[in-house]
Amino acid sequence: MVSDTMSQTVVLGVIGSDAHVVGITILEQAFSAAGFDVVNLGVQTSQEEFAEAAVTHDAEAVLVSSLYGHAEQDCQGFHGVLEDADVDAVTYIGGNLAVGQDEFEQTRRTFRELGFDRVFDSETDPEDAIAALREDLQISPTESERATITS
Amino acid sequence: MVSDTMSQTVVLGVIGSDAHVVGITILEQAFSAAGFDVVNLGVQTSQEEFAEAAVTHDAEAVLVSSLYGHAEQDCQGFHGVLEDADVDAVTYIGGNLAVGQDEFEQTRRTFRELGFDRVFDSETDPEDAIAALREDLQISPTESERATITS
Amino acid sequence: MIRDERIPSDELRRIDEEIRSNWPTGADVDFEDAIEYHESLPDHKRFADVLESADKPLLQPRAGVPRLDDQIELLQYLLEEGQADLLPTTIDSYTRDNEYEKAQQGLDKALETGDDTLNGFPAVNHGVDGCRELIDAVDAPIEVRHGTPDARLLAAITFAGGFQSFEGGPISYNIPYTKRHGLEETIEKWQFVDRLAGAYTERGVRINREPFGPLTGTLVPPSIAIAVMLVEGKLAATQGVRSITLGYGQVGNVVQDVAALNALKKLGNEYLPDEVVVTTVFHEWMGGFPPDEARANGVISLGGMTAAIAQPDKVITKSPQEFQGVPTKEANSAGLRTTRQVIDMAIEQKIDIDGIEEEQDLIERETRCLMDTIFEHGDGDVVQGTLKAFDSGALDVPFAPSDSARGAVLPARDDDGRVRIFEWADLAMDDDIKEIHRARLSQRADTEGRDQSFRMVADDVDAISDGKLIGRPQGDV
Amino acid sequence: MIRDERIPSDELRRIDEEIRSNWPTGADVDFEDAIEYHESLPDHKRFADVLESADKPLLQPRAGVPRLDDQIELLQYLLEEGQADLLPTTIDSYTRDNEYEKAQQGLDKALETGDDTLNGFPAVNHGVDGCRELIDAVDAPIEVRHGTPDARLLAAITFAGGFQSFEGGPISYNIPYTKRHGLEETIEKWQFVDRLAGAYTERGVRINREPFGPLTGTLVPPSIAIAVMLVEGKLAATQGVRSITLGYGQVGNVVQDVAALNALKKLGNEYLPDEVVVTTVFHEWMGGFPPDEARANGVISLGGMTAAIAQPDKVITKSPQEFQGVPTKEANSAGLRTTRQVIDMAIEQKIDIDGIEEEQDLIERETRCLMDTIFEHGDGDVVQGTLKAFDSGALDVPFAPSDSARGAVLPARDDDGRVRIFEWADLAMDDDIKEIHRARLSQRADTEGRDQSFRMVADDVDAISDGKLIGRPQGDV
Repeated sequence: MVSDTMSQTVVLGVIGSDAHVVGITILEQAFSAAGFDVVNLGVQTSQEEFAEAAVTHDAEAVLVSSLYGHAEQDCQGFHGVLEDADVDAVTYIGGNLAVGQDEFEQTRRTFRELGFDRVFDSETDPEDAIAALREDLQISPTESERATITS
Repeated sequence: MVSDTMSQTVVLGVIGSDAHVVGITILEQAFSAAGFDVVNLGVQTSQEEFAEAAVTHDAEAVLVSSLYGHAEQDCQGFHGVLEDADVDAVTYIGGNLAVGQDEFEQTRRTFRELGFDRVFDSETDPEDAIAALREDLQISPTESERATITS
Repeated sequence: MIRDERIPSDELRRIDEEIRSNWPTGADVDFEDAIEYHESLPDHKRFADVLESADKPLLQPRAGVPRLDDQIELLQYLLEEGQADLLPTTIDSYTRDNEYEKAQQGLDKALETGDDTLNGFPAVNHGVDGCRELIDAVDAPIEVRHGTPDARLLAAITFAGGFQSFEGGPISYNIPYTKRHGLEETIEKWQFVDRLAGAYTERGVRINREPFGPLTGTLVPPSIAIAVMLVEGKLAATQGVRSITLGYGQVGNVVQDVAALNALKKLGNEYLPDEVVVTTVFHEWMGGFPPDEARANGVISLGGMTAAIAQPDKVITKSPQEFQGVPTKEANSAGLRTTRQVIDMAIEQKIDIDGIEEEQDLIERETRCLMDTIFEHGDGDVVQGTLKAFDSGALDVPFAPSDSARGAVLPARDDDGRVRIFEWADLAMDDDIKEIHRARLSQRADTEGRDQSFRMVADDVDAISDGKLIGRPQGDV
Repeated sequence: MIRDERIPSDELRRIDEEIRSNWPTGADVDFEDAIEYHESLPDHKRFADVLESADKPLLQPRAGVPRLDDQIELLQYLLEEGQADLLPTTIDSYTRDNEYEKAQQGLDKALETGDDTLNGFPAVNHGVDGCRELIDAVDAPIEVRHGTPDARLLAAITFAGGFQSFEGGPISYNIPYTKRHGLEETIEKWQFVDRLAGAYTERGVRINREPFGPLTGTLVPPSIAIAVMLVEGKLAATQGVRSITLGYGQVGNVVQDVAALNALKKLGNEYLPDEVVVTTVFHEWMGGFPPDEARANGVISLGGMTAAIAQPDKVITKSPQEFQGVPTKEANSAGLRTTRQVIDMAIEQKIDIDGIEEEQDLIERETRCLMDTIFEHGDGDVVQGTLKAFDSGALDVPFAPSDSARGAVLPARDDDGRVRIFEWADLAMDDDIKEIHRARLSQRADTEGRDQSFRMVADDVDAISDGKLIGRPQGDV
């Protein structure tokens, strides 16, 4: 599954006390298949655990998932924690980020202000997140990936 | 199916422009099985057709069915028509006698005032109508009927 | 003497002119202009093509309101929110009785007050232009559904108005709907309707015709329904119809329903001429519904499950508000989506149930008995055969209000819930088949510890609305 | 080292006293008094007896609110309006985390404001008397449903409070529910729960125990679910439980679901000791529901249809509002009645579907592989075997949030919609079985013109909520 491009490491986890595991399981598979080295911290991951893993694995990206509607509280101060640990990674968040049916643009603004580089809703395909990360890390897709995407 | 008691004739039909046939088909079967001679006029029967059949067959009872909610209009003047034709039969009406969910007691009163001897709702078992008619005509059930009823 | 023969062109023209003079809007019908209009329609509004090329069952609800703009809005809603594949326009009762004056009064009042003073869309009164406005506004094929014994003017106007599918037939829109229309009369009138559809067909505009399969909607034994479908299909084919959708109404036993739909398809292709494209339509339960939307959803879903297994070309859906009469558009859409979900979840599964072939074989043998008696009664002519077979009782429909059918046959469910015949009266059926039915009903009687009697019939009629399939004795028997 | 051995009486007493001191209401538990209370209950409130003597599937919803009077009213409503046969009392999340102080705050606030500040009934806080008030007030058997890794105090109080059925188990209430509770820890704690149920059982009060079959509720391959059920059933039996209801969650393929329920029943009777009465429970679809009540009714009905064919002893129903979380009592009742209607219409029909035996055979062979590996890992001891097999990945549950399971196995549907294993990781399975799965998934890949990949998994997870069974590629691939 690992592609022959230079491997970049992404740290993946569900923040707070959220136990929704399906999304990150699929993300793990998708990012692995796309050639990334994936460190999956699983559900109920604390801000500190994210930071620690990012340092240990020298991660290029930290991908945070949240599906139970309390993402905003769970992410307060998260970028401070990352900074304190000298983590200099791209940060994404995705999932059901707000309880109720707020406009997503409002939600996006909120999480951008918290410091995330990109914000995705729960309908996002893993491919979109991968394409975005490739752009942000300036990686071009491999031959085989291109073939898959256009087939 | 005919019992060995003296046969009594009942005239049966759906009044007005109502085309609901299932109820009277089952009533026809039930009254025949109970030993009555049944003249089934079918659906969309006019007041005059009821009177004419009652005279022709010298009926002991006229059973009127209505299921489409317009029974009250359809039965206005019905007992006058029967009287004019010299019909002296017991008259019953049954079915969905009013549109909407009026109290059935109110409906019963309305149709009693129109001249019907008994008024039944759509949940009535044929057996109940048969038992009522036996009482009104002072017929006792046959041996075999009793056996069926108590089995 | 009326026979199963194609109406000659000059006779077609004569009747056409005569019936079009019955109401002012008839004058606006122009055949050449109509052909041109149909040719202008996009592919996805061509009913026969859409239906015949579908790769899974298409869903169609029932719906009709008096005002044109309301009807447009209703159909657009059912298309968008209900995700219907095919749409209906149900015609009002006055039009069904050819009372166009009363329909006009109802329509005028509806336009004035905004109330739905009619129980359907008075297409004759809306005329050719009104119909075309509807066809233009709604982005799916639309069928005319009604229940009209004499539907000649309705057909002339709706065909010219751009509708490409028309429900009904001389038996199926007579026997279950009306007491006094003679069968000979309705056959003659439907020969015209079919002949007119055939005239369009000849010009490349294939009008789809759909005999009404459920008949009285009350425990109709499959072979009786299928025999009527075959007769009406044959009559339509004789007049030049080339797209025929044979119908069948769910009885609720999955094996029997799948077997019946299989038999309908097979016998349809066998009995109808090769040049006819035969499709099938399955009606979700047409009998009494539970007075409870939750339970009604269960009934609807069992229909969806059956459709997923039998895969008819089309399914006519019911709504959870069936019990209370005409549903809201929301409930109508809900019925569509519930059916869709069940079908889409089940249709890719291989679900081969034991016993379907045997049941299908039985239904086919029964149907052949009925078709044979029709051919014999008519000395080979289907029209005469049908008239005489109904007259003798050799052909019959249970619970038929019409004076044209004896209505003496009585059905009851067997111990498995399949509809059998309890009272044969004079129905033409081989003795060994009667014996099979008798044995099945006797098995049920044993299970229930009671004699076979009309009580079973009465109990079965109410069973589904009471929450069961089979009308078992309740409490102490 | 923890093993599958019965907790000695003195140890039982020691733990019992210890855990009862964790919260004030623990002091009110008196075993002899509890036995007397259970003996006073009428026959129709004895859970095990009612369940085991039923002649068709009994229906049970999910329901729990914080206040006692509200819970009584809710259960009475579900009994009367929903016609439930068995009732639940679902426990709140704080109690599941043993946070009785927080549960008390929530309950106090609920009593003060009338709002439902907890997502369930805090039975520990209500104490023995509160539970008995509920049992007395509601005229049907009631089960405790929760999701608590350490349910010892909850069991002590609810058993003494008159509940005679208790859901959960050391694996099924750990792996899908929590990240960090060790499996060894939860096994030890559930041994106490089972031992306590066994103590009641010895005295003639049979407490029914129900391992939670659906596990993560997300495309769990039947054999994995069944193996977990057999382990938990065996552990409970060792502690003296004699009424065990093994669970299974619908995957949506009728053949596979019926086969799985058959296999569950058969293997349950085979693997569990003779003195245990084994019953089965079928959970309507536990994965994502369509965000549309009409479509949700279709999903629920397919569950009802499956239950009518497989005839489990009990069905846990879903509501049409599943998508949005906790349903209103009306929607909860509607789910019960929709299920009831489908079951009652279909259950008397003989519906034997081809291929069920082959699928059942495959499921049994897979389950035996997993059971064999457990016995081997533990040198014959089920507890050690389970711990070591999960540790090695020889036993695994897909989408498990727990650190105690690898969660490395990934399922995907085959071309018929049956759940197969796409990624085996280290799951102990014979090669010929793996080959069967591979071939089935390859067939699907061919149909869809794409490679087998995690995309299938992702598409399948969302498929039913999107209106289909199988997550086929949409539009241009």
